Amino acid sequence: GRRRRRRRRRWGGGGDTIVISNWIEYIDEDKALIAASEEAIGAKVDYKEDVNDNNEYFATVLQPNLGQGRSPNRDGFIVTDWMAARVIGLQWVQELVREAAPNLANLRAALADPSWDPGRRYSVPWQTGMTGIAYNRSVTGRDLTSTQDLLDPAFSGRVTFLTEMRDTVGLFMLLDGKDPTNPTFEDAQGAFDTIEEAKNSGQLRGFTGNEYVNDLSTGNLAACIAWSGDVAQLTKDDPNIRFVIPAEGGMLWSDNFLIPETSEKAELATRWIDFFYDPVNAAQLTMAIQYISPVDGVADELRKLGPDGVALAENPLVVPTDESLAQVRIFGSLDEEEEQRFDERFAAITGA
Amino acid sequence: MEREPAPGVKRGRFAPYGLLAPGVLWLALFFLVPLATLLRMSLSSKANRFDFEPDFTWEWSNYSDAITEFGEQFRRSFAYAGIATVLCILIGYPLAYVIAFRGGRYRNLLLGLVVVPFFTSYLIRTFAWRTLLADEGPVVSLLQDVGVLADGGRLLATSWAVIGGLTYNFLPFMVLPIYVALEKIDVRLVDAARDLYSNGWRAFRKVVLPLSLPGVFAGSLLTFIPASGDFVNAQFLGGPNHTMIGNVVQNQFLVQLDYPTAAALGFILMTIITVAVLVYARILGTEELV
Amino acid sequence: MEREPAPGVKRGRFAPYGLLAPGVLWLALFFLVPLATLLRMSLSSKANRFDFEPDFTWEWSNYSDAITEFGEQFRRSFAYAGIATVLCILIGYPLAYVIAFRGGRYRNLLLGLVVVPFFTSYLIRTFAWRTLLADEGPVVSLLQDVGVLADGGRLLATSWAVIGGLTYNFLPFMVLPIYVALEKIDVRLVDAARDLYSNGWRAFRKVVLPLSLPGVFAGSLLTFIPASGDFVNAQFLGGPNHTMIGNVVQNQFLVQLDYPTAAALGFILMTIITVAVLVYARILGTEELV
Amino acid sequence: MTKRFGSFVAVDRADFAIGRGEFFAMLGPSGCGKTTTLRMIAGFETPTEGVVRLEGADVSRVPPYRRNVNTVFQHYALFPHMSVWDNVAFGPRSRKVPSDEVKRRVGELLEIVRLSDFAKRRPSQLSGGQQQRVALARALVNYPAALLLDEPLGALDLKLRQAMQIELKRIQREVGITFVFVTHDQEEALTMSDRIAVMNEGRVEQIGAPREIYDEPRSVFVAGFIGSANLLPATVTGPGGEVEVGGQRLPVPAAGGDPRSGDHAVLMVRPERVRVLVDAPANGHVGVRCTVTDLVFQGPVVRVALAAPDGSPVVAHVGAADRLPFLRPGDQVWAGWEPDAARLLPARTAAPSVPDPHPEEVR
Amino acid sequence: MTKRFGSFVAVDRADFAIGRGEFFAMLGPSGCGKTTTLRMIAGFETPTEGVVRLEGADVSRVPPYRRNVNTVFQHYALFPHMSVWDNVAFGPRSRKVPSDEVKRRVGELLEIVRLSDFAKRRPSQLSGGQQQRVALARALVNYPAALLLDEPLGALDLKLRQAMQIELKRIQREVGITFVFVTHDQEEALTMSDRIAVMNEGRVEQIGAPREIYDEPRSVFVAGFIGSANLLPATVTGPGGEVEVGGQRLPVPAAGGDPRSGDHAVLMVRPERVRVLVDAPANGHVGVRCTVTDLVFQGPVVRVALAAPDGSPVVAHVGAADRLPFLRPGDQVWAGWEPDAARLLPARTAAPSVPDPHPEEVR
Ligand SMILES: Nc1ncnc2c1ncn2[C@@H]1O[C@H](COP(=O)(O)OP(=O)(O)OP(=O)(O)O)[C@@H](O)[C@H]1O
Ligand SMILES: Nc1ncnc2c1ncn2[C@@H]1O[C@H](COP(=O)(O)OP(=O)(O)OP(=O)(O)O)[C@@H](O)[C@H]1O
Ligand SMILES: [Mg+2]
Ligand SMILES: [Mg+2]
Repeated sequence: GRRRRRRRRRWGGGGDTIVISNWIEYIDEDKALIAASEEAIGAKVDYKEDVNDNNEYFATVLQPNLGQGRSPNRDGFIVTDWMAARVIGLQWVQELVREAAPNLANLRAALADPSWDPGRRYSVPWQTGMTGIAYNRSVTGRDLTSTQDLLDPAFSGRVTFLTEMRDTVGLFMLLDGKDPTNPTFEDAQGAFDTIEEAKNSGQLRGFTGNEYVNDLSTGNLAACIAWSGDVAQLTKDDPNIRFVIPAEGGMLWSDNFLIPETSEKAELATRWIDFFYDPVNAAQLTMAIQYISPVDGVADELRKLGPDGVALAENPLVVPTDESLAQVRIFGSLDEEEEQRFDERFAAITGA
Repeated sequence: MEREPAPGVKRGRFAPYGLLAPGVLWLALFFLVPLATLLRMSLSSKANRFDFEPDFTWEWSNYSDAITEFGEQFRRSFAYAGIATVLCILIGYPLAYVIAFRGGRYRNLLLGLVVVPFFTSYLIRTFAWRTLLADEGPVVSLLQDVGVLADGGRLLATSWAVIGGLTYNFLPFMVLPIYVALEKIDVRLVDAARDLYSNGWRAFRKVVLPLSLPGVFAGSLLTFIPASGDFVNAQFLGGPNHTMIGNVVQNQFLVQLDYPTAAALGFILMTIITVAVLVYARILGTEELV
Repeated sequence: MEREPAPGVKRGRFAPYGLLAPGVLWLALFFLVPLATLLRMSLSSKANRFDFEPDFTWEWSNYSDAITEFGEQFRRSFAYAGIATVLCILIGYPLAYVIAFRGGRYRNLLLGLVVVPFFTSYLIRTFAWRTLLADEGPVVSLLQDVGVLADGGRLLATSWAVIGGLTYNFLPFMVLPIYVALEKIDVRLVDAARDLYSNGWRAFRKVVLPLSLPGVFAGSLLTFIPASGDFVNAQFLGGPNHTMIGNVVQNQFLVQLDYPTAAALGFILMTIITVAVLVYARILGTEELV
Repeated sequence: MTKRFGSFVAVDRADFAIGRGEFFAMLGPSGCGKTTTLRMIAGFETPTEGVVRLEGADVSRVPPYRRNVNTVFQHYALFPHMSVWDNVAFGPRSRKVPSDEVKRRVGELLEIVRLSDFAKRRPSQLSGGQQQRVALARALVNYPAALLLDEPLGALDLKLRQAMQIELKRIQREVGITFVFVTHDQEEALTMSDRIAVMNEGRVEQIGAPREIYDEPRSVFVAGFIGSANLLPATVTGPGGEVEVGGQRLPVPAAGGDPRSGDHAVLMVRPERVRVLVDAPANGHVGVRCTVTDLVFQGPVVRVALAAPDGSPVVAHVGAADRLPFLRPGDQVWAGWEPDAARLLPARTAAPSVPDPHPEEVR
Repeated sequence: MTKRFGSFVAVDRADFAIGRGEFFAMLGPSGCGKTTTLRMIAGFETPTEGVVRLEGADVSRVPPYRRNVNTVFQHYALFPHMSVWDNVAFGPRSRKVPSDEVKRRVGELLEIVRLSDFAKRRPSQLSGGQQQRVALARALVNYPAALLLDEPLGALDLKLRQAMQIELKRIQREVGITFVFVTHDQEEALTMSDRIAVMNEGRVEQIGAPREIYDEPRSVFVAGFIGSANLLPATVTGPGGEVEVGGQRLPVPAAGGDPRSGDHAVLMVRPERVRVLVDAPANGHVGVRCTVTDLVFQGPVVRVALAAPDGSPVVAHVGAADRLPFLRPGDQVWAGWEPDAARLLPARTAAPSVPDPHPEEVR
């Protein structure tokens, strides 16, 4: 969840209402898009910004309710792909009502068929982003190109990785020449060992959420694993802050919209997400939050939105070039046991 | 409690002067510097989301915006923390009282029983409560059986769950200071009150209670302060309609990275609590307090 | 502190019996039920990762596994919490002392100055410390200037940052109970000690300190318990080599969803702290304590 | 009734009745159980054995606040968080006395104990004697049926003590309160009380009117404890009341019991009945030959210390008006007294003037 | 030196010197400032004005622990968390006395105060008198150069008090300690002390040897406060020391000052110098006609209360050995005394026996 400006809460009353959970600051500031979507689907939308963290959302909203067959009082929620994979596996969600959603065809082909939801029966991406390396040029004194550069002893103690296991492990699997799109625990051993060694040698300062941006911009950090959306903003103010997709490859993640199994308004909910797959609306959303849109044709619509739109359309961190898209991988789905082994090994390294 | 120096004693002429040094150091290091940093931050404005060295521009709107935007969470925080503090007093005072005055040689043991559950971590305690309050859990069944709760009623994801969790989690912070205060009371004073026609209740109200007020006050601070800033209980026991200001702060800091707003929230919190504490001190009787 | 009943007083014959009810209720509701739930959970085994209602199978391996796997975090937690508690005593006792004995009519104000910074929320405080300890921050520069810290040295992501954060965050939990205890001490006893050739320091050590031990003990509990279970400070101020058992618990609960292990961790924590507290009580002098 | 603290027997089968409106004093050495006895009467201690009856009813288990009895505590037990005024008003307010009546009574009592000007102070701002007076006022203000006073005037100077004694007597006369009084001031006990109980090591040794206790002590302990007494070891020589003291045969009226010839006994003579004579006692007086050892001026009297031939000390108090021969230590004189000034008491093993706690009492 | 608490003057220009090895008593009504004076000497209070000198050096700002002076506090101030033994051993241990010496001394002192069997108890398990004795032992065990005692024997019974007085005297003789003693027991003050200071409302009224204070009081207050005194309003009629009392002219030795004819004055006669005579006084005695109002038995003496013709009370203490005529209230008698038994004192406005704090002292 990622970007903010002031917002005003408005309360609608009466009629059909659907309840949607999303990450904070993941919509335009004054929620004009929500209002527009309400008009489009002919129902009220109770838009809750109550997702802070996948695990936390799972532990506080999904598991206590869906785990016991009870409604979480949501008609749709948005979580990151691995969590989406988990809830699909747990059969806590229901299929989208594709017939009601013609725009979903605009989904970028690369995202259309993840291993954990073949054919996107249950999920569609809300936004996506890339994981790569960010560095502060004025600290490193050189450009970085590879994940290997994070292990440069010159940056000892001034490097952070992400607490998001799939991002950090995925990058190092790529560095290790392994394929994270079909991960096995054996394949990941090398990556885990490298990460562990970085931690033990003091190379690594810590594992972070997105608070790395602060340290990166103040110079406390030389380099880190980072998300493209964050760095897009930083770069604008300080050209020394740079983001690269490592030569060995980066990761692509997506946040996905899902409908809980208990919802009785699956069709309305599907139509709601469909609204954002209209490239015009998708471009509006991109303008507002500057993440990578999963919708084809957004770049064209952006260019129609004046100089700011043009600038965004030219920004490879917002509208990635084909070759950078070719460099990123989606972390494949893990079965329950594999996931546990990954999580445990990673937790052992992060010290938790 | 006012304890006038004994005839003509100048308190603490005997205090080794060296003892002042930590105090001054503390004031500077722990009080002024962080507070100043925070104040400055709260009046700065960010150029954009990732502007981590916001300019100090006397941005008072940080405050007004925070209040209008999060007024509800503020109200909820203080309501929850206030009720939890009252409940802690209601449960903790009798507990401390029984232990201090009737514990005899089991006092250590009893005090232990109160404190031991809190040796498990905060999160685990909160989770244990979640099990306890679960829809199929013992408490809900009990309340449904006695008819307090409607049949489909639940406790989890209600205000009561949050308040209950806060009460449970902060109880030792209430019990221990009250115990320390009660333990020092000269029982002969209670004898004297009873001799003067006061039944147990009046003797308690007129003698024991006033003399134990410093403990109640300290305990209230130790309970109210962390409770009003707490985010764990609201997150795990409450629903999205029961978030407290701690959750907002957490979000501003960790997710939004909006430090000026977070700092402003902190200052507003501080101001309100300070006022609340002053009012509370006056209710308990300032003069009696120290 | 032992306070024997005055000649022949049976303590608390005057306690209204009704006061016992909350105690019993408390024991049942807050002590036994959650503890039993937790114990059961800690001895259960999960069929698979998403088995949220594990079977109770006397799974003792949960304990042995937890100990072998997280021994380091346990050690670290207790070391950090222990050092922070000692620091809190070293800083907090003089503070409480100065306020109680030299505060005069400014006692309320001074006490306020100690407590007010803690009215901002826990997270904000921790973040304020992060700013304070940043590599380019005032503390690091100062320490580098005086040569305590090497030029490239830093504080953030070291043990010291975590310990410092814990100390800062839990200081009022130490100051307030000690203050409550000190405030009740009869200064005439100090006069007596000074009359008997004790200089300020000896009078303090032999009279004030022993009489204030219940406050120190209560404060130590209130500091050590939450500090040893804390995860916020380690997460934001420490590095990956400074995680504490609270972080492990959080991870087990939120990420691994391994409730049995988390419960076992809680029980181990509880056992170790109980032992530690008993040892501590013995060091302070059990008999003297209550 | 009996009271034990653990295995320590603080009060041992004390058994007495106190009449309504009586002024009853308890005397006894330090630690003999006076305070404990009072506390049992007041209801702060439950007797280990025996019962306490108030106006016929067994109140052993009645809580203090339902006994119409007030106490002035040895340690005052003033409420530190209340002003002097509030301390005194505590009792009446507990009983829901109307507030102007409370005001009147408290004002009156503060007047009596001369603390009207100190009404607003806290107890800790008062001197010791002032605190004691507050304790007194706090008990008296309730006009209770019985008032238990544990050394209520001990911290007051003589004049104020006398004034307070007079006030207490007056209040007793007017209100008819029963007073039970612990004091170390024998003059106080002798002047004020209707009856005196002399306690020793938890036991009541003698109860009686002051004159009776003073003139006709029933034991060496009582004789030695109340007032001063010359206690001369004596051997009974004849059944008619003749004893041998220091080699001399003296007639003596026998005290209770029937001493048999050859019994060891103690002859008691009060110092103020002893005259110091240069010549052998005549006209009905009897006496023993002594050596002067010391002379001490004591205000109204001069205390002459003498030694009998067997070494026992004999003390004579000689009034300033009695023309005393000029004496120096070493002078040989006679200590004489009228025969009815002496009393014969049963001998006891323990020295009465040393109330040493017996080791077997403490474990 | 002067001490004020806020605007309240507790001690007002007290100025005296105490000689080395002296036994110095302070007497005065409750709240007159005795404790405050002692506390200034001990160093717990800094005088608001003036200085305290110990052996010549100004110690006003020297902390108590560096003054070789010990105090027995009026409220004992025993350490509640220590046993009796540890309480007593506190001083020697502070001074790093070797531990077997500590053991010896503490044992000895506990023996002296008769608490050897109570060594392991906590102060709260002792009776009032036992606590006081612990306080005494705790101070004495240090053999200080000066010992300040604030009513150290007030909670003890007469016998034990006398025994303690003897011990104190013995210790003083042996160790040469200077004793400064506050007491309400006049007999104690008169018997034990080398000099006495009589205080009133923060001021020292008279300092002198006991006999001097008793026989030659310099003011009505002192006369009335020490011992009992008959104070008869008198008018000076002649320069040679003749006064008119109750319509009668009596010769009298003038006390200090030079009373002029017509001055109002007070004639003081000690009750024990007053004889109750059925006939007019003869052979050198003088006296006034009185009416008997009351007779009280007081142990060694009978107290005869009389009223002079002008209504002033006259009290006579008649020894048991003095053959007293059988008297009943209402009888007309003579109160007679030898001329040198009376003293003429300057009249004062304030009634001396009522130490009422003046309202203007308290604000
Ligand atoms: N802390 C104080 N604040 C105000 N007044 C005080 C304080 N301490 C003592 N006083 C007043 O000072 C006066 C002298 O007190 P002090 O204790 O010296 O009397 P004292 O002669 O020892 O009396 P007592 O014989 O009753 O013990 C008293 O009137 C008392 O009320
Ligand atoms: N709580 C207690 N525990 C053990 N012994 C006690 C306790 N209270 C009193 N005693 C003992 O009981 C005995 C009687 O005590 P009490 O207080 O009745 O004496 P007292 O006659 O009032 O003496 P004093 O004249 O010294 O005040 C004493 O020897 C005392 O040490
Ligand atoms: Mg007693
Ligand atoms: Mg005094």
